[in-house]
Amino acid sequence: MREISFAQAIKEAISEEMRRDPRVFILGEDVAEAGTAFKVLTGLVDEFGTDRVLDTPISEPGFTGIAVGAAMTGLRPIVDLMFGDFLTLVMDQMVNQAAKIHYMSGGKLNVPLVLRTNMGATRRSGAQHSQSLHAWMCHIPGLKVAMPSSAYEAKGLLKTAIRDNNPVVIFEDKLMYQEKAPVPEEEYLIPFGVANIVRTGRDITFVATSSMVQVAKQAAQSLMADGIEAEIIDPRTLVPLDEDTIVNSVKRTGHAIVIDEGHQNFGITAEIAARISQMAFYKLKSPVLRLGAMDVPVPYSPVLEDLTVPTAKDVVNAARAALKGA
Amino acid sequence: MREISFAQAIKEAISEEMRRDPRVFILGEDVAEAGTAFKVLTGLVDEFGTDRVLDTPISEPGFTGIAVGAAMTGLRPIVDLMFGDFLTLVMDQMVNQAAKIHYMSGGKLNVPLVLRTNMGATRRSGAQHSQSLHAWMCHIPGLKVAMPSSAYEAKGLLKTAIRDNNPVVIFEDKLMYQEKAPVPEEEYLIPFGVANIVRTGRDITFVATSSMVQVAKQAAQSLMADGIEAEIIDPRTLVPLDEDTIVNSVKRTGHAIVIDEGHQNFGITAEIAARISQMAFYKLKSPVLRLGAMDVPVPYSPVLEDLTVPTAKDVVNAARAALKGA
Amino acid sequence: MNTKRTSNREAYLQIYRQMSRIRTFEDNANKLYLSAKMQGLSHLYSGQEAVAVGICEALEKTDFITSTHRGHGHCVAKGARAQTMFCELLGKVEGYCRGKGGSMHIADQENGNLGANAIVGGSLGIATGAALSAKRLGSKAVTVCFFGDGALGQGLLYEVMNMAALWKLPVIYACENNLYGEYTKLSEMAAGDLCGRAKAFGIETYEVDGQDVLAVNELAQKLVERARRGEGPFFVVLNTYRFHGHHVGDINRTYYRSKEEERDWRENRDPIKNFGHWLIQEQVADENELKAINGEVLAEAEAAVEYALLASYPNENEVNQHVFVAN
Amino acid sequence: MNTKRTSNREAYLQIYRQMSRIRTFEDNANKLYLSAKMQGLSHLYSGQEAVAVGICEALEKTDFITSTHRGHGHCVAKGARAQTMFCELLGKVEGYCRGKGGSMHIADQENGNLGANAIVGGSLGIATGAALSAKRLGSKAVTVCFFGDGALGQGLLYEVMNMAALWKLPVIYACENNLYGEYTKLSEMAAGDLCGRAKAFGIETYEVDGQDVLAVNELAQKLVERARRGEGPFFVVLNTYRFHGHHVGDINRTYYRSKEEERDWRENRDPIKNFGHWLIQEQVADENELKAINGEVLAEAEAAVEYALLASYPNENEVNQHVFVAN
Ligand SMILES: Cc1ncc(C[n+]2csc(CCOP(=O)(O)OP(=O)(O)O)c2C)c(N)n1
Ligand SMILES: Cc1ncc(C[n+]2csc(CCOP(=O)(O)OP(=O)(O)O)c2C)c(N)n1
Ligand SMILES: [Mg+2]
Ligand SMILES: [Mg+2]
Repeated sequence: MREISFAQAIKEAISEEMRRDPRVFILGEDVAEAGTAFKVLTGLVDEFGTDRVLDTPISEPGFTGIAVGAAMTGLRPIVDLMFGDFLTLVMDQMVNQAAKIHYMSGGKLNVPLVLRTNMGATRRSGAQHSQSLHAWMCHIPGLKVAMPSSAYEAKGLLKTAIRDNNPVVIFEDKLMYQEKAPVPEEEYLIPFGVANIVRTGRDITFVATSSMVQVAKQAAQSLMADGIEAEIIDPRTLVPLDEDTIVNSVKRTGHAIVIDEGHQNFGITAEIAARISQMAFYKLKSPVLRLGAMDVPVPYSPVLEDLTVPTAKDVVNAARAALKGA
Repeated sequence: MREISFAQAIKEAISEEMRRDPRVFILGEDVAEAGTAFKVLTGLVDEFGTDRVLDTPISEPGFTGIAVGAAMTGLRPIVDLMFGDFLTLVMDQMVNQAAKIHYMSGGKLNVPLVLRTNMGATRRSGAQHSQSLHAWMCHIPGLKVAMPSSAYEAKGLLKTAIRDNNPVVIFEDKLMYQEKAPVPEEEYLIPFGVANIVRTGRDITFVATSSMVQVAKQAAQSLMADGIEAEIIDPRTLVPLDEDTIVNSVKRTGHAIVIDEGHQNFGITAEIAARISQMAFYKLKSPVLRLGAMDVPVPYSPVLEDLTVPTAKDVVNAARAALKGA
Repeated sequence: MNTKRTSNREAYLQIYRQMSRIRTFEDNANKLYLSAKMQGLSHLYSGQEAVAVGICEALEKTDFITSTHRGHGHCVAKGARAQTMFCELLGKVEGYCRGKGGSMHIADQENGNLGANAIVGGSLGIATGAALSAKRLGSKAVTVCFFGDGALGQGLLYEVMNMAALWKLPVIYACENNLYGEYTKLSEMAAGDLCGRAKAFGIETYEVDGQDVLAVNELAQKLVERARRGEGPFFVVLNTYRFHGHHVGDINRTYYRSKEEERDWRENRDPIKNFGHWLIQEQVADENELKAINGEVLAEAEAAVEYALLASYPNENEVNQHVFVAN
Repeated sequence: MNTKRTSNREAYLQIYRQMSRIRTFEDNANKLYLSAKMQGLSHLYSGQEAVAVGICEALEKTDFITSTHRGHGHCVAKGARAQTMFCELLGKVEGYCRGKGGSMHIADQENGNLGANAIVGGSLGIATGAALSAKRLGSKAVTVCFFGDGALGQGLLYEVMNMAALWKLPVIYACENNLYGEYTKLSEMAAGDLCGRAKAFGIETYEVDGQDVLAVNELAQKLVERARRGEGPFFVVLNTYRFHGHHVGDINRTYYRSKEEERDWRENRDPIKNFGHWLIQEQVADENELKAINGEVLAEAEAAVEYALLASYPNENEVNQHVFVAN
């Protein structure tokens, strides 16, 4: 199968959906001629023009609010939020408006909106350009949250998000944009709420999101030396969450580690670990372990920044601890 | 001991600290002559004047940002955010600025700021005036989070918050403002990170925050009929979190229920349940159960709104289930 | 002159009736609150009727409005039924939002009301986005964004006005200046010049007496028509006054505004009373016709309240419906 | 005339030296990036030196500034040492923020620099708050808030300008208009009139050639002095240009701005070159003196780079220090 980059996959998803549905358009800072700051959409404006690939001023609350209104009245906007750290600026539009309008209107109004943004540290971008804030969005009823872990997921999940009639937030790991993966030529969609069993194994379950799926894979690889077979599950969407697939795996393996790049405290590893601990209680042979980003603002200095994100080594050590505990 | 209301306790805390330290001041909408929308600060302006009890325009991001700058340069602001739902508007100032400045400056700059806001539903205020969004703040390194459960805690925690050299967010349950409780005349402070064992019991541990402490108490009361003795722990601050007191209690009782008024999914019950499940793993006799607010925008209709918040009955049923499970 | 009057007779009486509907709706809402039959917050529109009616009578059903926490008047003016509104205020399933929205979130999509909003300035983005849709879809719909003077404090306003101006969107920003935001005077909340805040973005601005329904309507007709032609956006300051407190519970107000000031506005600047006098003086209608209209309106409102009080609440299973729409 | 020149000789040469320091700092930062010795994002200030220096030379050490993602120039101009700055850019423990902040977060509290900010407009509130402190504490300190034309898109600006005007705060909003926000022309980002956006709040506004360091300095001296007397706030648009790309990685720029435009600014509107010519023409200094200054500055910068490259990184245990300050 052909291989394309995560960035290309995103551009393909958007191009295909924009061809399919004239109501779909994208707006944000430097999305048109510049093709976004990460050059993800280079050339998109040439096909669709500046009416549908709309450069905005540096006004995140404003253009997100405009997108909400456009979504309520017949368009299907994709909001491009350059850095996930800027979610701080659009929370009112996403949380008090977009997430609640369908419910508050008793089902009369819809907000078919996709917010594309990113996450991920170790890019030496400092504390305000390195956060992974998906836990916030997961906490809000009315928002769906997708976390693609490769070019394949990125394309399939984004296409599904664009066709969804609800507000969806999709987090792209900015360090994966150039990573290539096999992506079929033929059209496909990835349904929300269906986890992907990345790797099967009998001994321990790794639940990993986004770039942490790669980390989990490396860990599983090295654990084979100890004869440990890890099962890796990528939830792909956190809202809705495929609890059954996760819990059933842990019921088989009896051990679980949850790995995510958001801060560990009060982050999404807590929710997943709590659900596993409750639903697989009588099958668990060791405590569910959590590996999130260190609970510090992301430091600039490379030697410090690299310490803040879970590594394959951390996962291996956690797995050994869990299995020794058994 | 004399009894005063939650609102009076807050006003006393602020008055005492403003007398003690001329750098302390409060700003927000209608804090001066109006004494806040909830009439919590009635009369404060008469003692301290409009320089230190500062009415602002309806500009939450602006006055919170101004407070951050004031805190960096010698003042000690208390930001009055009228509804917790408006946190959506101040996230950048609190998260990208206040929470990170000390760390990003390598320890050179401090932000001694208190953000006072509220939480709590069943006031028939609709989806945008009823949220309990403390989980967001707990997720951010650099912010401390306090959750007073009575007038006594409100005064002691707020005084500690005002003296703290870090940004602190304190969530007041708006339905408790008129509730009275014994509060000593003498000055006292409540240290952060020290949970309060509200009630001792051998059979099951309830970890409850804010108004849910009352709910837990009612539940414990009715469970006595079944000869069940519940222990109730009020963490009082979620950041820092007194994990030891919680875990040690569960190690004794073997059963735990975590109760909070924030949305259950990806909320603070997840973090506390995950920690208990991990740290008390070998002593747990039943799965840790979680009771958070229903994962729906808060509906206006009274008959629906009352269904969204955990009740004593829910806690009783959960406790019976947990103990039957044993 | 007089010919015009008579030719417009229907329009004038419709304007009068709509203003009367709003006043009567609010009087009844207030009664419901004071008699503890209605819970929660209600922000009454009484006194500002000429703004909502003067503007909405210049709009088509297919045009959009966005509203505020003080939204009953906009909702009535855009064509909503009192009965369905009272059902919403009482949390009944027959309400515009099945009782799930309440006073601060009434939306009436059929009539183009995209909803009240409990976030001050919360609908500024929505209104501007609706205008973007109209332009992109070529629907010719115009959107009017109602907001209070207090919303001038929200930075969002300046962000969206800038984009509306850059993109020439068919939106009219209608700032209802009733002199107060909650319990604070506008002068303590807003520096400088209100219209200047829109002029800076190259937006054409107007100021009008919000108690003079004909002046408001005349301006609205002109601007709506021009916005339809693609000459928008526009910004209008409408000077008005709320007769009641900030919300139904705001009874003692003397610490922020004087009884004399309130009396002056109620007695001399009541938009309904004054328009009534004008109709009679211009011989468009006589005392009795107006009395009749008010009578009909009152009967309609009381029937609506009665119906709403007896109407049923949503089923408990609705509590987790409408979180997401099915695809 | 000439007497003034000579009497101000020291001040002029200091201005020249400071501008030269910034240019040289940025040239070396660029080298570090291109030679892969420095990671992350760096936004170079070259071309805008007259703005930072013209303003900061009018400030006392005890006055405050807030800075932006393009902050090296402000930092140098407010008195920072190149060595400590390079240490920060390279993530070394001797950096102004112990390597934890980086290029976009350098703060130099001793000299009143409250910090660069990676959020566009992120320091608007901070600067206004510093001005509130100065007023409340009676310190007489003035705060200058530097921000780019792109930050005009952030609603926060309008919120804080309103409060600064209401409360008469000693703050100067210095808008560096370099014609672009990232890869987009200001004309596509901003409708209407820039100064009007502050005038609307009753704020006195000025526009000045940001390439003419003496014009900037003269205006700055006047406004700083008036702000100190409590006559603030003020708003200034400084027209300038960035010589490099948006950040060090922005190499191919022709799709958003032409080579001709860049050449014109570099050749005809270089603030350092032009000020040098003026110094010579006015006989304040001769060619060789300026050469000497540039030589000293270069030596200083190269020594600083060398030192920073060899300096040590923070210990790993610093990673979770400074999350909270001890009470
Ligand atoms: C963002 C936000 N801040 C504060 C409030 C609380 N609040 C509700 S109405 C109001 C006053 C609004 O004044 P204005 O916009 O003039 O409308 P009016 O009530 O005068 O009609 C305030 C501060 C809110 N609902 N939303
Ligand atoms: C809130 C926010 N939005 C977007 C960005 C990404 N970004 C960084 S610099 C920049 C352009 C800023 O332009 P301007 O303010 O004119 O400063 P200049 O780069 O021209 O000096 C943008 C959009 C950001 N850092 N913060
Ligand atoms: Mg008002
Ligand atoms: Mg610029």
